[in-house]
Amino acid sequence: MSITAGIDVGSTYTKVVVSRDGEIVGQSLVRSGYKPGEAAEAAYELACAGAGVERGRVDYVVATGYGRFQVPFSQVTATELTAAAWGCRALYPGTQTILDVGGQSVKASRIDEAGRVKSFRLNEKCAAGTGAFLEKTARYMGYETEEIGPLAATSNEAVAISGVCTVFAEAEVINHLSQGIPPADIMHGAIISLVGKSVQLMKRVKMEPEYTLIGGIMRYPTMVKAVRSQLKVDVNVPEGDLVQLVAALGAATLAAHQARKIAEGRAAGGTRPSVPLAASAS
Amino acid sequence: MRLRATGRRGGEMDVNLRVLDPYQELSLKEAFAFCRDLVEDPDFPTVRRWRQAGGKVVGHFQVYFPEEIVHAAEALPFKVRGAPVEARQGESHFGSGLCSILKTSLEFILSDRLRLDMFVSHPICDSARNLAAVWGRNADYPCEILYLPQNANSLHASAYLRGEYARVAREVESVTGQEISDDALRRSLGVFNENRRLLRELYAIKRETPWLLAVDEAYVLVAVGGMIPREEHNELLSWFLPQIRSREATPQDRMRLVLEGGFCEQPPLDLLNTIAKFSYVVDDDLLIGLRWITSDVPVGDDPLADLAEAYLERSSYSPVQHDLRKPKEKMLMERIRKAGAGAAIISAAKMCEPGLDEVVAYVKALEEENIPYFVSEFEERMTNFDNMQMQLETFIENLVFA
Amino acid sequence: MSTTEAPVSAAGGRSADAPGVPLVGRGNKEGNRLFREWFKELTTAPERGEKSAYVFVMGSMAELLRVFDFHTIFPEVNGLQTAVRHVADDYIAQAEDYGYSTDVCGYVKADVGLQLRGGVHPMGTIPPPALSVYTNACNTYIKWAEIWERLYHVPIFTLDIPGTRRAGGQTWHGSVDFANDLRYVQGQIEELIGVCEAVSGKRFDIDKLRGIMANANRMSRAWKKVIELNKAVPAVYNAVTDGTVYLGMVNGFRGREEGARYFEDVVEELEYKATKGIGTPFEEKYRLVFAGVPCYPIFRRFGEMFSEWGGTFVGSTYLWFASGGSNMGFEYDLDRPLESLAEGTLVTVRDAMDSMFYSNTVLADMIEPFRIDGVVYHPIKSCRTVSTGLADSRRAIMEQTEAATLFIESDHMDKRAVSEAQLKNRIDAFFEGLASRRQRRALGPDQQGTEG
Amino acid sequence: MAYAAGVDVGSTQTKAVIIDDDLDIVGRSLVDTGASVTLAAQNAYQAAVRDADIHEEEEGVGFIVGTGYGRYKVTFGDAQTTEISCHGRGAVHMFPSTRTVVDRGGRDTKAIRVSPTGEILDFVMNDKCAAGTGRFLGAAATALDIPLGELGPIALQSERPVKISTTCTVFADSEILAWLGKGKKVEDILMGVHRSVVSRSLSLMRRVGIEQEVTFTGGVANNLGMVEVLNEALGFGVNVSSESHYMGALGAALFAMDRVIAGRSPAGFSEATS
Repeated sequence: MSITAGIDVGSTYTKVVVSRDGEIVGQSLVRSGYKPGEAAEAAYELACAGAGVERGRVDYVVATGYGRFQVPFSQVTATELTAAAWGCRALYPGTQTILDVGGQSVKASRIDEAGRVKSFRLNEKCAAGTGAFLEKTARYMGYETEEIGPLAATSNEAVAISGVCTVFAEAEVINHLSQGIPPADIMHGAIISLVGKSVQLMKRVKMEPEYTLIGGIMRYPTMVKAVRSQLKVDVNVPEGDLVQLVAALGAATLAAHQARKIAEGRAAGGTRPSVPLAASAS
Repeated sequence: MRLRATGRRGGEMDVNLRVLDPYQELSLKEAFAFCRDLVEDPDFPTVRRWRQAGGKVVGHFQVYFPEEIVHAAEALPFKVRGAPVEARQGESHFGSGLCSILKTSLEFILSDRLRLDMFVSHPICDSARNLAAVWGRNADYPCEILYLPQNANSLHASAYLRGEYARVAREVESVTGQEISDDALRRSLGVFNENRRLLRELYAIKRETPWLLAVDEAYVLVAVGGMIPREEHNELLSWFLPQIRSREATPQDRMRLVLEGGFCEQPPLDLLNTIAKFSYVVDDDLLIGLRWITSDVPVGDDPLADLAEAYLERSSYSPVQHDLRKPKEKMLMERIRKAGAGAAIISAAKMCEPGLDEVVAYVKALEEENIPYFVSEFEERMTNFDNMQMQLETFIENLVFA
Repeated sequence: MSTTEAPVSAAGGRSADAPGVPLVGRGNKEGNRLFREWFKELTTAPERGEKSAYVFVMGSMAELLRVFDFHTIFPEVNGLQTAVRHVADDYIAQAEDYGYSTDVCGYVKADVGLQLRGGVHPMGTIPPPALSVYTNACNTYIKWAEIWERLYHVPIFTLDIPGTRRAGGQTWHGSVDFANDLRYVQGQIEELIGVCEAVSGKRFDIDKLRGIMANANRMSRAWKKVIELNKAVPAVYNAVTDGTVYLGMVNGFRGREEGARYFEDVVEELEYKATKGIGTPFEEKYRLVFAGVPCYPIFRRFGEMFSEWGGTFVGSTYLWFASGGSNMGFEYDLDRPLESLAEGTLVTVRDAMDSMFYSNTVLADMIEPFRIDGVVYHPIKSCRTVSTGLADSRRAIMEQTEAATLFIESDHMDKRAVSEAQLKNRIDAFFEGLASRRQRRALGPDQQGTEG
Repeated sequence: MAYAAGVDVGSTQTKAVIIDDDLDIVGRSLVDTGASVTLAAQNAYQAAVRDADIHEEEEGVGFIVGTGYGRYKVTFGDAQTTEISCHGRGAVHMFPSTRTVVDRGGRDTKAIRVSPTGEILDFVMNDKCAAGTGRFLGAAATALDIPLGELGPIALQSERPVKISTTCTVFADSEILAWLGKGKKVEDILMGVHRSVVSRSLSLMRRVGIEQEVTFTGGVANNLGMVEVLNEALGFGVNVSSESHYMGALGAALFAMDRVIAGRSPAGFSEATS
């Protein structure tokens, strides 16, 4: 039996998954705030408590996400891309291409048969290509972030939104509203614009099916529908909250893999492979 | 100051002139920092010192230039390779969609940072060929294009190139007022052969004992050669090499990489440094022009012909030299094999058409040979390396965890 | 001026061959017809067992390739046709999916897209190459041909043409440097003949070459004249819009009797218009010269944005370099065909390069004789060969001459780099400036507008 | 007295200016553009006419020129002129030695190079991205809850400015909050914001070529902090007019006055705009 944990320290939320032999037995989600180390600590406590596991019983911890280096109790770190690959593979073993749409970044990556990240592209410089585009569009029309999904779901026909720049989109939105176009159709149009950009990123990594979509923005059914229709194939989307926990799950799965390697003596010396090497380099 | 009328450094120059400050008392670490400061100094103090002493300077743009010809005229060949500076004026002389090295190179003359006596470029790419004309319209000294043969497979290429070198030699003579004799050329070939030998040793260290020499360290040692007299570069390398070899460092279990894409615009040193933190770069094409000729140039009766022949027959490769015998992807595979590398980073300068074209072929070949790689873009002026670090980390993790 | 008012060709001219065809507008009509026929020929070439050579507009070597009965295929022309017909995006997207960066030339990507879909093109089906011959006049030609070598494993031949070494530094007979360049070019042409023989399985026939060269001479002579005829006021054709039709013919029909004849007819038409004072269909208020490559994705609109203001393009550097320098009117010496082919290739391709890299000199020379009011620079994202030097060349022109200048950027292939609204805004401001210049001049020195 | 009007319909605000034939500004107004562009243009024009307080016995406004992105929506106007020509004209009118104009509005930044005769030589603007525009400052004001007008003075108190790394306006607030979270001082963050905005406009200006004198126009020119940071970055002082917000409308009014005056002379101006 092995108990492992994955800590995903994101820029907004810190997520933890505790897993026992591949089963998720505990999970948590807390705001990262300005002290990611503390958030990781709190989230870890929470998840362990939820799993009914004492911290000392956890065999191996992998930290990932933007604050991965600030998790003192992790054995190894992995980038969110690596973690996402492990997480998607755990959920959908046939995954070859991953699209991760978050509020401040969008990542597309392709993984090979062995589960290794072969190539990836990310957009984090321009809000028009990230979830922030949807949040701002909603805001221009007087809606909250939570309302994006339900609002877009009522649309029958999307109106074209250019999606060049989030700030420029404001004029477009106002223009559409003044012409009496329903907010739902504008929201829908913004989603299609964002999906168009995301699919471009996927093409740049030479996407291959199966496709797995993750990230908070994928909670909106319209988003998933738009991706399906642009790719013209079905896509995997983790159910419910899991869509946000994939990286943490991946880190926990990777932790199990590392623990197994140690047990088999393949990775003698509790090896901390690449990143610690970096830390010691001078 | 001891002066003499004529001689190796011509005119009124001090034979003992050293453009480098004394570095022999420095620790190895300090000496590397000293070289890095020189390479990153946008005011080119070594070139200025040479000029102040009365020397002539011939600037030449990337990639390859037969520096021996300038050296034989007792002038300083200076490699123009852009700089990580803001092109305050250079920007308005070019439109958009162009690489950075064009603009920052032109910035030298627009900002009066550096005075040359002559500028030569080879039309390696469509932007660089235009640079020669742009430079000519903005400088008050001769600006020349050197047409290196792009049909390296023609039986007439070497005779043509010999003629072209003779033409450049005449231009250099008229700018420097110094006749270029065959004897002087042969002497220069000797100095450069020595330089090439030392650079090969430097790269051998990287290949055989990469823990002794990081990619950014090797880079500054090569780059400094483009801005000081070759005799001094030879002295410098001879001072460094034994010390590097006897450095105390333990080999670590790191990925051995080939870094490809630095044939023209140069990545910022901090980018190289980021790569060095995570891996061993065992070979690369950084400043390949200074290492273009891969073995000694024979010193015979017709030194210009020898030099021309070496350009075609004893040379490396780059996306901007066309030679049917050297398909670029095949050459890259050979570089990877010879260096015993297990992976490659394919990087192209932003907006660099030939570099970007080649990426497609490189990727295809790497896939076929099942060599792990990743592709990225860089710019000499970039300051944020997070993306590169994330790419590297992901890349390496995925090889290590599997 | 409406074209229907113009008579049919005058008696004694070529009207006997084409009865009832109105003289004015004949060149465009005939050009379009021949152009379509040419693509038909290419489409059906493989059925007849005929081979094709992929070549480029700067140094196509059509004269030599025709000796071996190769069809000449111009991927640049194929590319611009996809843009004009609004399907370029599809081809470009396919190449980008294949791995080519957004920053790579749109022509290259349109061609990669074309090759990946087996030659399917809006004008027909483009056969694959049996070989490719290209010069270094554009370095991207070389990178492009390397792609075909990888795709088709066919022979590719770089005909290396040393260009001008510095502004005004052209060398001619009597210079050792010219002799060195010429020897190199001639040596390569001899090597190329060997390659052509091997690929085509046909022997080189010097008399056939002479015949083709004679046609090329006629065309060059007429083409040079066409360019000069636009000194007429009003201009007898628009160098950007009509000019593109002519360019298709210059390249596609080089060395052919139809091509020679076509341009002799065009000269007849334009001379007639010049004599009668017939201009383009639009009022001519400002005479402009164009530097760069036209904006094909919105080609018609692009032209209108100028003609709506009364701007007529009377000249264009595009007509020079994209005709491979045949604007020089170089005529081969049929008594020594190979030597002359080498010399002609060297000096015309060199001239094509000069009209890109040293465009300020050639443009400045046009201002007076062509009565130019303004120079329009249109660098494009795709083509660094043409575009890189334009901003600086413009600075030089502004110092050298009085002409007004306009600098607008877009692309000749990639719609993503074309912002019609931005272009219009900038073009409008340019004409507003030209108008107020006129006003100031009309008011004379005492009343320099309201600014005092 | 004869009068002429210029109406500058911008993306966020619409400005109108009335000038007399001494070329002095006698009326001005500024309204939010909002959803109906034509209505905004009308409102702005009428407000400016009221502000000018033109007497009934006078000639009235002889010619109206519309400019700005919504110039074709100035349906009551007599002619349209691009904002490029108008900003150039306005700036040269105010500061005759102007060679470079930098205009920073709510959503766009323009750099214009003009000849000594006021002719437009070059023009660039941000057409794909709002980075470096007034919006960036707006985002900072919202994130820090400080009125827009106070940003400049606060920024000028900075001793150790932070470096803002994001260029996207939308990501600015999260970066600002992150700096606050790291305990950075408000003035240091604001200085970072100002520098980031200036560095974006410098790169636009460099593309047209920076020649002295430089005239800074647009609403953002009222921000003293911005002016100071720009001066520092350029190494010399820029011209700022108290009418900087109205420069486009002023230019349009000057073009309109050309027509009024030309209408009086037999020579006419048929060439000008057709």
